[in-house]
Amino acid sequence: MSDHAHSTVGLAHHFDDLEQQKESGTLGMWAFLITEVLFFGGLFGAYAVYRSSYPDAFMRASAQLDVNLGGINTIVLIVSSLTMALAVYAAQKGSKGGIIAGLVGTWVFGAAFLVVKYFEYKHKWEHHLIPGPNFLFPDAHGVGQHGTPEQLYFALYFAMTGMHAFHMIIGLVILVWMMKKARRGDFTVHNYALVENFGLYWHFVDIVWIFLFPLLYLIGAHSGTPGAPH
Amino acid sequence: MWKDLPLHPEQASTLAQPVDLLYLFLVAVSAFFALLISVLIVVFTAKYRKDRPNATSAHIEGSTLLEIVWTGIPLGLTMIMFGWGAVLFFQQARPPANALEFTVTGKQWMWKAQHPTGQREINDLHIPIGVPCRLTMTSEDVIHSYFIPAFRTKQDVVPGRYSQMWFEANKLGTYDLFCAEYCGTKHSQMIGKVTVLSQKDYEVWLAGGGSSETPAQAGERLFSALRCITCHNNTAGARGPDLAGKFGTEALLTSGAKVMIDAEYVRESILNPAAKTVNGFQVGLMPTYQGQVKEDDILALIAYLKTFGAAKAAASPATGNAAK
Amino acid sequence: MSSTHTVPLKIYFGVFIALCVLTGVTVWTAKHDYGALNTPVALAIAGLKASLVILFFMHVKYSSKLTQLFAFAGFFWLVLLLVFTLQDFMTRGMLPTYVFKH
Amino acid sequence: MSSTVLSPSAKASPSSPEGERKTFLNADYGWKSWLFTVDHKRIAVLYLISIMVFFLIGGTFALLMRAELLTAKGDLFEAETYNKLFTMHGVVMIFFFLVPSIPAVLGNFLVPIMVGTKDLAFPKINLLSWYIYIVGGAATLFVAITGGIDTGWTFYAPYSSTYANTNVAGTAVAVFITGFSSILTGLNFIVTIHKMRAPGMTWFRMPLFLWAQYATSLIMVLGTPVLAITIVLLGLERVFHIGIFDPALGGDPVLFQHLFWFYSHPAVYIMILPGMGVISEIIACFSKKRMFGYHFIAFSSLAIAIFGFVVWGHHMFVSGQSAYASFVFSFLTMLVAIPSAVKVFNWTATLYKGQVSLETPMLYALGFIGLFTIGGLTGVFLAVMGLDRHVHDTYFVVAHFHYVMVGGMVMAFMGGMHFWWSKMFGRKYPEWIAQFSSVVVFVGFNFTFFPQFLLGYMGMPRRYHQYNAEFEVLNVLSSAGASILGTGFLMTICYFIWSLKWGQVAERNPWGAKGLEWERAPSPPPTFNFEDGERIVVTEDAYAYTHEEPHGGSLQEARK
Repeated sequence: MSDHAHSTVGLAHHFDDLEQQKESGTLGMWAFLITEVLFFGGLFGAYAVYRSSYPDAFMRASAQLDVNLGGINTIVLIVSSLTMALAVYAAQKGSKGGIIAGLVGTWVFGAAFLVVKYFEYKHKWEHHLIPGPNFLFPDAHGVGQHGTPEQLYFALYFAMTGMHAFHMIIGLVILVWMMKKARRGDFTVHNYALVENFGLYWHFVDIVWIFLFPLLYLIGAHSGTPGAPH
Repeated sequence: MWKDLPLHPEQASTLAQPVDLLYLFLVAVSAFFALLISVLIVVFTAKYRKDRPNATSAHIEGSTLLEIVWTGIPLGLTMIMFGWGAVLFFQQARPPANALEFTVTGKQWMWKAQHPTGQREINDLHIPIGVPCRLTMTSEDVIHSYFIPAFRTKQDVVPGRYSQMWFEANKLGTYDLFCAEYCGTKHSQMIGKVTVLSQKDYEVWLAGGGSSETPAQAGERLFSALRCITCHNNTAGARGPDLAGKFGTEALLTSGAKVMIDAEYVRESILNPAAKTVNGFQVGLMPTYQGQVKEDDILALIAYLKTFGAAKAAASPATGNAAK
Repeated sequence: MSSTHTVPLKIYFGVFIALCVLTGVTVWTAKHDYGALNTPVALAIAGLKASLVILFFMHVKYSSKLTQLFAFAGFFWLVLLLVFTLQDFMTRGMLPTYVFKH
Repeated sequence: MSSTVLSPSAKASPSSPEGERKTFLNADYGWKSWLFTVDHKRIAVLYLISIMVFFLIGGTFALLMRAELLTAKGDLFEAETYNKLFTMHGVVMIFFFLVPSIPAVLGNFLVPIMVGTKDLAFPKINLLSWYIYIVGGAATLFVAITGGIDTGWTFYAPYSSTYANTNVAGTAVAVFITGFSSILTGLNFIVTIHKMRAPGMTWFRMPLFLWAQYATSLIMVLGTPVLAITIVLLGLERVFHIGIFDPALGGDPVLFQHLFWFYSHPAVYIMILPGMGVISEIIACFSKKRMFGYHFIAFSSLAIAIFGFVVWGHHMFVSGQSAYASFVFSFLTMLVAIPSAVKVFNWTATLYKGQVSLETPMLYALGFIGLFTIGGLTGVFLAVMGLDRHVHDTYFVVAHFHYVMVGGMVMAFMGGMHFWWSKMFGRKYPEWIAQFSSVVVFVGFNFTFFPQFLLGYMGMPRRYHQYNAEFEVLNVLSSAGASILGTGFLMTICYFIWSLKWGQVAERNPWGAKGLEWERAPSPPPTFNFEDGERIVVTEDAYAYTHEEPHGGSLQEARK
């Protein structure tokens, strides 16, 4: 035991070695990500069906979104993905400071994304674009209408972005925990699977947004219909 | 007791016998394989029992030839079943062109039906023998399913859209009508009877049915009463497209897509006018009639629009392709 | 397999720049109307971006065949879900089941 | 199995002075040692107890339904009560018994032992999955006690989303939660089978039970999340009325059916595939013979798992789905029937020139083959479009899926429990009474469900609280059969419990079976499954009951 101590720190009893443990963890993470793909997949399926049923209504509804805010948020999320990748890089190199810097950067940009999202949601709230009894979508006369197909767009908008934001909030919580572990020096060159697997999760959340952005924000952008009221 | 136990419901439509024939084919195939497997199990179990003298197990890895055989034969049989079933399904799905048009509306927990000549009945349907009948169906609340075992057909009745079924009865009598899709507390009481009458008796029945107007006439009345006609007319600068002779044709939308003007589209346009607006007209100008018209009214309007087209086409044969 | 493959920093930054550029491209293309191609173009760009993230940020390019298979399987099943659901909605009325005319 | 490791008798076994061997059962005492255990075998026992509770609850609902259906009139319960009974029966049996039964009990117990390792890859996640199951189960019981739900287990919108007055939201939460238990179990098995196999345990040396568990796990991981999000959407629709499935707001109720069946059809294979794995083990053991066509059975499991995902539309032929989509789904359904047929033929062929004995597990296994054959063939009836238009939503469907679920899956579960009972608890069940009760179950089952095929073709719709008088004779038969079936199950539960204390102490390998769990693990196994410090090395194919004759070369090839 003593001469293998360096390679068995953090090894669970039922694994033969750290390599098997790490590979198992990575594979488990990927299997989990598959479930995430299909979890969002149901929403994408509903989106595809209603988008094909109501293309015009979806265009009009989509034009209520602010492409600039969505674009900024896309960049913000890409930056956070980069910092996350750098944290994994630092972990591979055994740089404790690098890990912490990467995680903090990821947290800050992740939080920034949610702040922007908050303002977007607030705007929808003020303009009666929350699906439900108070939903009103302006018709040709500017009169708010209930129960239009545009409401379906917003139902999906909130379900998809809400589910995405929920994943980000969970990610931010885990990031805080990981920062503590990193400060304690829990991650070593041999044992950083947690950083790597969380990185997979974070990048996945980024990928979801990469698809949400064009589907939700951009489909109405060319139509020339008035954009989001400011 | 067993003599009284029928194994299939009466065959009372033209498609009942073909369905039973297909059923018997599948029963025969299934019985053959179930018996084959059972017999093999019994024989092997008896012949190769462990306590037989000098019992040993042979080392057998398998047999690719056998695998091919018992993959190929079931595959061939299921393909026959699939093809046969598909052909039958399309026959069940595609009504003859000369069918009588009934409309059916399901609601918790009753079936409302209307005859082409306007007579209405609840939980009953009287139809003439030997005439194809087409049912255009929708629901006012949840999903129901119109099921007539003696005709070997059923179709879900879905709120928000039209589904369709047809049959041609070929035996006089009264047959069960069930709701087959679970629809709430009194699902099992959403039942009724379909009565097949001779054509003469059907005429008599219709005469006693007390109808004041046909669906098309009702639709014409509604077309004015709901003020559809104030926008949908053929005057220059009309705010909505002229609807005469349009049913069954294609329309160009503001989005550039084309849509077939059929029952579904008319229905959607009444309830969600902004969803698919015809090119050249303002999106969102027409108010929604959601909540102001009942399913029966919409069906009547559709019936009217069909005749509206046909009347115009008959009047001016030069543009006769407007109505199909 | 080697459990650790360190991706050079310049690849990370290169991918990052590519992702930013592609974000700009997708916004720019969205301002123009390509008719029926609007959605395919937007999805193609998004797919390209996602592939970059998967291959480099998520190290799939350097991972075992098994991981690559898993990564592929998730998206493949998503496609199954979408294709087989949409085949219904896209073909409603293709056979004259629900068309109410004559 | 021959191996490089010493046999247990030659090894200093870690027995206490009194001679009581340490097993996973007596390794530790007290409720904490059970509720906080991460030992896969203890978790399997926890699962066994909890799923049996749900089986009894679901079974009680079923018997109450059959009591109501004894007469044509709806005279025993109110219609709404009856509707709640069949809904709760479906929800409890499917989500809390059938889906977890074999994977979470037998799979949890056997997968690590069969691959030759100490535990599943993620022991804590395994325990978490049980807790999630319990929370979901508690939520379901809470719903049942506080008024129940009457939508049918399929939760079809818009009835469930808008019209039902019962506790749809609570049930949705319960099912949503339970789904994660299933996902975590599947994930654990996949990683364990990929990464934890002992040296020498190649893919094609794995027992077919593992292949079946692997295929099942794929479905759990790929399908369950779609059910989860569908239920989230249903809950949102129900609570906030946002229009996703409400036609009045532009939504489409048929979309719900697509999303629902994307999970729930493959879920049928979650329920039956592990049973097929169990049957393979039993047939090989009680024929004392290598499985006929091992590779074909193994790959047919994968084929079922994969093809099973693209056939869901056969539940929707009359739903308003496009005829074209129905055509495609019907065709693909025919293809998924083939691997099941291949399995049945291979099992039967395995008996040929073997040494067949008819202990209780084998009786259940042979019963399974017969009943599953009927269940599978009648499934083809439903996949044939022109015929489904008549039999859809009738008792024909009810009979069909009970032949697969009870005649298949429950028979396999019973067979598996009898087969591995002595391994799990170190005691034997009483053989004669077990054989008798297996016959009772078989007879009771057929009396219950065969008449329902006839009822279905006659046109009796399912979920009917009262029905036409001409259906009464067959319904009486069915209800009588249900009471026989229930008696058989109760007998089984009684003697199993009895045997825990008074059963004959079991030796390591009472059946003379092949496989790591029989040859290398004591009964019951110690906490880390094999004797101290023993590292399993596998040198043989599965089911090495017979030895290769000289002319064959496949074993050498397998050893490469």
